[in-house]
Amino acid sequence: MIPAPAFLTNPERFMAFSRWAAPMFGAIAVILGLAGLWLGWSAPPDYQQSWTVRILFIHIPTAWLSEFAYACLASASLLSLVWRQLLADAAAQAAAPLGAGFTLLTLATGSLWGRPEWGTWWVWDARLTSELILFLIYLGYMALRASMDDEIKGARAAAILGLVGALILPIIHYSVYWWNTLHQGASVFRSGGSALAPVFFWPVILMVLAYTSAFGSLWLVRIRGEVWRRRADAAALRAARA
Amino acid sequence: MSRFSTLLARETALAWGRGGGPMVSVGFYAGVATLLPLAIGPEPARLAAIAPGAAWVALALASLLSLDRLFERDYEDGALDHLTLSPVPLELTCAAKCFGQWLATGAPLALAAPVAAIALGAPLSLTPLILACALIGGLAFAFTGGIGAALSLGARRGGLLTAVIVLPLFTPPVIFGGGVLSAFLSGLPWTAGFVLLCAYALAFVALGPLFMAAACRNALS
Amino acid sequence: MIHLETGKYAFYVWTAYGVSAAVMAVMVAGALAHARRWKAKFEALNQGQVRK
Amino acid sequence: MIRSLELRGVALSRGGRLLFKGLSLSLGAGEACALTGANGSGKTSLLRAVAGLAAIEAGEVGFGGVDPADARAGGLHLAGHQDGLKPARTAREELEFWSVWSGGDAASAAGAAEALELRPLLDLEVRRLSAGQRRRLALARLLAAPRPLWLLDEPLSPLDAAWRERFGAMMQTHLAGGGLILAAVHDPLPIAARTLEIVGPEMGA
Repeated sequence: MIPAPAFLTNPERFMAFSRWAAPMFGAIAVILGLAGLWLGWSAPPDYQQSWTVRILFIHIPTAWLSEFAYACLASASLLSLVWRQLLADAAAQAAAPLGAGFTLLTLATGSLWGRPEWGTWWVWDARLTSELILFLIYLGYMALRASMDDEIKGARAAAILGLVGALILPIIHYSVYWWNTLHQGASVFRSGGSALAPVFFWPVILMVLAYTSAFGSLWLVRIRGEVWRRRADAAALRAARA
Repeated sequence: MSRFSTLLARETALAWGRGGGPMVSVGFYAGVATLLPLAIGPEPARLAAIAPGAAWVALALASLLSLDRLFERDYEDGALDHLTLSPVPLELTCAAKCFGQWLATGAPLALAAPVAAIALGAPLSLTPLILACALIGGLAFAFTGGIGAALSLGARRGGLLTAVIVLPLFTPPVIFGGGVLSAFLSGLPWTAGFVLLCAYALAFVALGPLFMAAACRNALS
Repeated sequence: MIHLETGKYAFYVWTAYGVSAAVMAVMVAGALAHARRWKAKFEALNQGQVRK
Repeated sequence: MIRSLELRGVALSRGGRLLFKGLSLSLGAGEACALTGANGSGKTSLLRAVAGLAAIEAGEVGFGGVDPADARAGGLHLAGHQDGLKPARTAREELEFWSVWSGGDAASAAGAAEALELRPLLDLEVRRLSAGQRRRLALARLLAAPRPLWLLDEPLSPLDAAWRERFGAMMQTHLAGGGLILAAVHDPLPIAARTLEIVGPEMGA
């Protein structure tokens, strides 16, 4: 077995750990979020981007999280597939809806950010397009989970799909950027942070940390839900046979 | 090696289905290509602009549709058990299935692609290129689609689920193929895109069967 | 101090924050409800041993 | 070349539910064993576990020193309820494919067809055959490509009395040649065989 810390491999220890860890991460998220927003909003309006930079405070973190959540999903899938960790399967299943949620948020805030500049609600910009395809991957993962009756087979099939997604994601990113340079020239987002005035550097960092710990908290809560679901299924089986 | 060639012959024959397989796929392809002008309007100028791209997307959809019986038939009637209990590794068997699928329906679709493109207004000069792209792209669609078909074994609504799983895997070949065709028409260099399309197809000819075999073993257990 | 007036882009900024707050709220509520529902279901099935 | 089959303390579950545990069996060359037990008790799952298609929960499946992967690649036949024959293809096409695929060839396929009196049916499409004829076509695969271990799942059910007798004789010759048979059955096998009953989750040590 891999020498992982006990709370990662043993459901009992994980439930005890997450009982206090989930609210803790939630609190951290709120504190950092408020600090980030307060810092970001008290800075003088950045003249070039005027006010839309304030949307970036809530766009950049979700864009990062949509990828990070998939990385968590894929590594949990690998753990569940190779080392048959039940907890890892619960973690992968729990990460999918959150990742999809953050991807949706990225798309929404991205189009709102660009709207004043583009004049339209959606532009087939390289980053937004690959976010959209990432959303389709989350959808495919959740659809596969939802339509497999046998839990155990469904878990392994989803783990395999999780790994296929991890393999294809960088290829999709590359091909979308290649497609973008072919058809449109420069992308709308001038390579994210670098065009950001230094005064906004810290607020963005704080917001990214806040959102990441929010994800951590939500993920733990959802994994607890998945553990309870598996325990309920086991109890139902026992009751059926008793 | 005789086992593999016998298997490939069987898979191709099954996918060919006495002409039924390609007929259905090409029929669907022609159907989609016919719907487009009905929806967009017959003006040649407007149609010609989207002709190569539309022909390419319709090819991807047609390849997708001819996939759902790739593993399901053998899974349901028990043949997959016997195909697994053999010295030929399951990965190779899955590759043979996808290859047979490509030969029986991918190739005829590739022949139909130039016809559809020209019907929609693409210039005749595009024919050799779209034929080559359709052949290589068909290979990519078959081997990525095979992953979706294997993963959705034993699932409800298998065919539709395969499509939802597989469409993200189709985006790179759709991008590369579409890019090659539009670059060719506007006189830009198109070889880079074509090489990328070939690289993608070969990558999944190599990697796809690994995922398919794992998915089949999971479905059989 | 905090500059709340956001000029002509006020609509987009506030909509973005509103949408974000709403979606985050749904995600938090969904996660909590999911955990609570299955815990209750487990305890109902298990009556006896109530585990943390 | 499989000389024996050992099951030690095998436990098997399906869909999260424990079927049985602690099941042990040792089968030598030339021996047959009949697996009995209620429907759904796990007979088919055990055959699939021995064939390596299903994973076992605990215990061990040994093939007398032969590496299990090699044993399962070419050393055993699994004849299940489903015969895996394609209705639209002719009996000849199917038999010859499965014969070559399992290690035989066209000649051995013809020999097997002869032994099971399938010659007149070979040019018919499989969907035109009766259940008994389809089962004989599936069993012909066992003769077309000789493999030591036969895992049979209710092999005789669709056969009539005469054919049960004749297939019994074929099983006898298989055993005489040093083969092994593990068959899940409801009614007794037409040959001498030990029996192993799968009672349920509480069986075993």
